[in-house]
Amino acid sequence: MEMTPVFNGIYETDGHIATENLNRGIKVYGERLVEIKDKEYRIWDPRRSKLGAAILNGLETFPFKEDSKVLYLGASAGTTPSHISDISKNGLIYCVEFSPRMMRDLAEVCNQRQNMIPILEDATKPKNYMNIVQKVDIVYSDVAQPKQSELFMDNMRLFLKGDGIGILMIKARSIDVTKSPKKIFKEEESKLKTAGFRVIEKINLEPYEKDHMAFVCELNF
Amino acid sequence: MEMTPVFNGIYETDGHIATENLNRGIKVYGERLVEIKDKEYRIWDPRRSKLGAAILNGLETFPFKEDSKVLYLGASAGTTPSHISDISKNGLIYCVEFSPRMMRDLAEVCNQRQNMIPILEDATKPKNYMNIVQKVDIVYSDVAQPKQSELFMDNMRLFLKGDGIGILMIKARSIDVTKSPKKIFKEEESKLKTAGFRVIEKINLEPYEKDHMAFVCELNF
Amino acid sequence: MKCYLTSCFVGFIILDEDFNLMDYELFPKRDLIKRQIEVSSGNLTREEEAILKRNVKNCDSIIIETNLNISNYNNLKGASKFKFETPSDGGKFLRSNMGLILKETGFIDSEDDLNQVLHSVSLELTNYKLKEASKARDMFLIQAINAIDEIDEATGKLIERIREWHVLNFPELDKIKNNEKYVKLIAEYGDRNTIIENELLDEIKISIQSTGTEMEGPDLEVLQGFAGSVKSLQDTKKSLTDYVDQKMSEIAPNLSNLIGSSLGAKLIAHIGGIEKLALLPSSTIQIMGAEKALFRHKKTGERPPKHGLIYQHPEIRSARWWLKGKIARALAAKISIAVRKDVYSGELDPVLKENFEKKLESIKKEHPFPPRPS
Amino acid sequence: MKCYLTSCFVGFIILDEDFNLMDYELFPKRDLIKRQIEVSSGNLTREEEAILKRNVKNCDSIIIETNLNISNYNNLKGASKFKFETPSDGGKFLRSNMGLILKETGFIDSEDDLNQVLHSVSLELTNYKLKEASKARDMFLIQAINAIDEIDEATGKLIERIREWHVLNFPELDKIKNNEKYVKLIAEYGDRNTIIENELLDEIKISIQSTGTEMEGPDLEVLQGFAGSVKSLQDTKKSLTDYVDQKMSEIAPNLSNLIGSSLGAKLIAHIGGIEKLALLPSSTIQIMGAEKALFRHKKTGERPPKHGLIYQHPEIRSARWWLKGKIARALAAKISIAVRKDVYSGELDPVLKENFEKKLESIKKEHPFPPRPS
Repeated sequence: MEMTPVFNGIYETDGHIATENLNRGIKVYGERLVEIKDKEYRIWDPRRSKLGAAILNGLETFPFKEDSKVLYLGASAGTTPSHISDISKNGLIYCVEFSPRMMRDLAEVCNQRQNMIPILEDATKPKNYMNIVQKVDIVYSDVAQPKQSELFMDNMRLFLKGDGIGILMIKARSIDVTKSPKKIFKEEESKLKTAGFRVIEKINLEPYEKDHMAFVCELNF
Repeated sequence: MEMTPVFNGIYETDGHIATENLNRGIKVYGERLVEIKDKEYRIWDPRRSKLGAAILNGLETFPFKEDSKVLYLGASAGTTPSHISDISKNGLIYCVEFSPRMMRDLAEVCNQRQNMIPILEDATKPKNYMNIVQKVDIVYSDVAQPKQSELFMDNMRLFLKGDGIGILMIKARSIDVTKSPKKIFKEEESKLKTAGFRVIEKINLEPYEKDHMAFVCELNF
Repeated sequence: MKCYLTSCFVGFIILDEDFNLMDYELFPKRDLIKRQIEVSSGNLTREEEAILKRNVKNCDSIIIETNLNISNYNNLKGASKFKFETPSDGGKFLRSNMGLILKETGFIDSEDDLNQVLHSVSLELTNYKLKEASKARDMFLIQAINAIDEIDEATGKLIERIREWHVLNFPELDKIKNNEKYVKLIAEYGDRNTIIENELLDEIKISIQSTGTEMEGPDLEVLQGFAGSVKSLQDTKKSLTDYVDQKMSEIAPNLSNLIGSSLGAKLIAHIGGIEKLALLPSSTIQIMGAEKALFRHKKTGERPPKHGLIYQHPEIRSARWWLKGKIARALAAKISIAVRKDVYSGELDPVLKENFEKKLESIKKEHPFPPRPS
Repeated sequence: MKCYLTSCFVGFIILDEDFNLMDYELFPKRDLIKRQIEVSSGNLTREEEAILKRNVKNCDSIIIETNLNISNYNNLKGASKFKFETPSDGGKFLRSNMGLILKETGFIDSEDDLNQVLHSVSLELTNYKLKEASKARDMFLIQAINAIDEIDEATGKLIERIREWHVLNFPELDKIKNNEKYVKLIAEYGDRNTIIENELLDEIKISIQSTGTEMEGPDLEVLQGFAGSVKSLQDTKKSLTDYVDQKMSEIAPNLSNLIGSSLGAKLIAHIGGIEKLALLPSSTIQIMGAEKALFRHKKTGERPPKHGLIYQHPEIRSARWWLKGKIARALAAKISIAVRKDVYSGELDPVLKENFEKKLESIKKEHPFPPRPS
C-alpha cells in the first residue's frame, strides 16, 4: 500500500484520501488510521466530511497550505477541521460553532490540536469574534441555515484577506424545502456574484450528500 | 276612509293593507289600528312582514281562508302570524320558533289569540312536533338559515295536505353571502322542482326587503 | 293482521289496516305536559308500553311511528312483530283526522274543542320550556363568570412561571408589567433578538446587548409554545367577558346598567340564578359574599359586615370610610329593584341608575365629615 | 490628527493614521477571560475608558471600532471627537498584523507565540462559556419540570369547570374520565349532536336523545373556545414532557435510566442544578423533598423521614411497608452514583441500573416478612 500526494498535505491510496495525523495514535471521529513508512495517516471519510466529498468529486482549487489561516464556520464536532488541521499544521483554524452540544466535542479536539481555536459563537454575528480572529487566507462555511450565503459573505468581508479564497457548502433543503435545489443553487450563486464575489468552481457533492453544492469563490476586484 | 277587500280577509285603504283585528284594541308589534264602520283594522307593515310585502308586490295566490290550518315556520315574535290569525280566525296557526328570546314575545301573542299555537322547537326537526301538528292547508316558512329550502320541504312532506300550498320566503344572504342572489334563487327553485314541488308564483320583495324572494308552490302529482 | 301504533299529544292510538280506531291509551290529563317532556327526552312512556303489551298478541305486525331511538323497543315482548315507519300511513291518518279520533277516544266531547285543547296544552308546554331555557341561560352565565375567575387565577400562576423562565434569556423584558403584552411578545416572537427586531420596546429602552443567556432551538420552542397556550387562555377570557356582557344585557339589562355586567353576573352566580336573586331582601344582597363575616357576627358578636361582593363596585370601594356602609345599603336597595325589573318586565329603565346617582350625591352631601366618636 | 481605537483579546490598541502603534492598554493577564466576557456582555471596560481618556487630547478625532452600543461612549470626556466605524481600517490593520502588534506591546515575546496564546485563551473562554451554557441548560430543565406541574394543576381545575359547564348540555359525556379525550371532544366538536355524529362513543352507549339542555350559537362557541385553549395547554404539557426527556438524556443519561427523566428532573429542580445534586451525600438525596418532616424530626424527635421525592419511584411506592426505607436507601445510593457519572463522564452506564435491580432482589429476598415488633 502506498500514499500518493493529491494536493499539498492530501494523499490518496486505494481510492481513499487521507491526511497525515498531526496527533499520532488519536482518532477524531472514528476514522481509520493507517501507518505507512513510519507515518500515520487518517482516512478521510467523504460521507462525514463535505470537503472530503468535494475533493473526491474533483475539486481543483485547494487553497489550504501548511501555514494557512482558516476561518471555519459551522465546525460541528470537528471532523473536517481536524483534517484541515493535519494539512495546515503550522497554520491556524478558527473553529466557529454555536451549539454547546457540538462544542463540547469540538473543544476536546481543539484541546489536542494546537492549531485549532474553538469559538463558541453565532456565525451570523461575526463582530462578536472580531477581537480574536485575524485576517485569514480561507473562509470555509458549512452552516445549515436559510441565510447561509449571507453569513458566509459577511464573514468574508470582515476576515478574508484580499487574495483569500472562500469555500461555501450549500445545503439546498436548509434554504427552502419547497424549491428545487437547482433553482436554489442558481439563486445563491447570483447572490454571491451580486455581492462582488467571483465563483471559481462548483462541485456537486452527490453521491455523498444529496442536494449539496460546494462553491469556491474569491473577491472580485 | 274606506276599506276595500283585496283577498279574503285582507283590506286595502289609501295604499295600505290591513286585517280585521281579532283582538280588539290590542296591538301586536306597534302597528297602527284604524276603526272604520264599527270594525277595527290593523295596518299591515310590509317592512315588518314579508307576507305583507309579497301582497303589496302583487301576490296572486292567496290560500288563507277563514278556517285554514297553517304551519308557520320561523314565527319570530308573531308579527306575520298575527295577521294570518286575523284572516284565518276560525283556523289554526301552528307557530314554530326555536329561539327562546323570540318565543317569549310570541307566547304572549298566542296567549291572546286562541287560534295561534306556540311550538318552541327546531324547524329542521319536524318529527319533534309531529305529535301536536295536524295536516295543514298551508306551510309557510321564513327561517333565515342555509338549509331553508330543505327544512321547508321536509315540513311540507310531513304536514301538507295533498291539495295544500307552500309559501317559502328565501333570504339569499342566509344561504350564501358569496353568491349572487339571482343564482341562489335559481338553485333553490330547482331544488323544489327536483323534490316534486311545482312553483306557482315567485315574488321579489324589493323594495321592502333586499335579496328576498317569495316562492309559492304546491305538490306536483 | 297488521296495525298502526301512532301517537299525538294526548297519548297513543292503535289503528287497524283500514284506519279504524282499535285501541288507545291516553296520558292522564294532569300529566299531559310531563308526558310530552318525557317523550321528547327520548323515553318510552308507560302508556306506550301498556298499549303495545295489550295489542301485540292480536296483531301479526305493528307499524310503529315514533321519534324515539328504536333500541327502546328491543326488549319489549313481541318485539319481532314491530316495524318502524315514520311517518306511517296510520300517523298520516291521525294527523288528518285528529279531531274525529280524539272525539272517538273521548278525550274531547266535540271536534270543535280540539283547537282550544291544542292551544292550552301548547301554551303550557311552551311556558315550561321557556322556564327551563331561562334556567339554562342563567346556568351558562354562571359557568362563564366562574370560568373567568378561574382562568384569571390559572394564567396568573402560569405567567409567573413564564416570566421566571424567559428572564434567563431576556431579563430586561420583565420590566413590561402588562401580562397580556408580555405573553404576546413571547408567544409571537420568542427570543430577545426577534422581540427587539419586531417591536420598538420604548418601555424598556434596551440595548441590543442583553445580559441574558442565548436561547434557541428546542429551548425556545417549548417556552414559546407554552406562552402561546397561555395567550390562548387570555383570549378565551376576553371572549368569555364579551359573552357575559351579552348574556347580561339579555337577562339583566337593569342590573348590568346599574353595576356593570361582571359584578351583576357575580351576584347571580353567587346565589345560583337571577330569579333567586330577585327574591332576596336588599339587606341580604348587601352582604352577599360576606357570609363568613356574617356568621362570625352572629356567633361571636363581632361587628356585622357592611358589604360583600358589592364592595367591588367602584363607588363603594373608593368611598370614604364613613360612607361605605351607607352607599352599600343604597346600592343594594337599587340592585334589588333592578333585578326585579329584569325578571318581571325585562325592559331597561335608565331612571334606576339616575336615582342611584342622585342618592349617592345626597349621601355625600349629607355626610361630608366622619362621625364623631361616640 | 485622527487615530484609530481598536481592540483584540489582549486589550485596546491605538494606531495613528499610518497605523503606527501609538498607545495600548492591555487587560491584566489574570483577568483576560473575565474581560472578554465583560466586553461580550456589552460593557465598557476600565481599560477602554482609560486609553480613551489618555489619548483624547492628542487626537482631533478617534475612529472607534467596537461591538458595543454607541450610547456607552456618550458620557465620556471628548465624546464629540469620537467616530464609529466597524470594521475600521485600523481594525483591519490590527487583524492583518496581530502577531507583530502584540509583540510591539510586549504581550508576546515573539510572533510565533501568538498561536499558542490564542489557543489557550480561546479554550479557556470556551470552557467558561460551556459551563455557563450547561448551567443555563439546567435552568431550562428546571423551569420545564416546574411548568409541567403547574400546567397539570391549572388544567385540572379548568377541566373541572368545563365538565361542570358541558354537563348541562351533555351529562352522559361526563362518563369519559380521561381528561384529554374529554377536552378534545368538546374542543373539536362542541355540542352533543356533533360529538355523537363524529365519534362512536362506545364508552357511554348513548342514545341520540340526551337529557341535557340544547346548547348552540354563542353559548356553544365560548365553551368550545375555552376547551380549545385548555387543549392547547395539554398539548404544551406533552411537548414539555418530551423536552424534559430530551434534556435529561443529554444532561443526565444515567439518572434518567435509573429513575426516569421526570423524577430525575424533579431532583435536579429541587436542589437547583445537577452539579449541586452531584455534591450531595446519598442520605440527603434519600430525603430530599421531605425537609419539613426532617425539621420536625430534629425539633421534636418525631421519627425521621424515610424518603422524600424518591417516594415517587414505583419500586418504593409499591413496596411493602417494611421494605420502603431499605429500598429508598439503596436507590438513593445508586442515584448518587448515577448523578456523579453524569456530571463527570456523561456516558450512559447500564450496569448501574442492573446493580440496583439486583440489590432490590436481594432486599426482597432477605426480608420476606415484616420485622417483629421490638
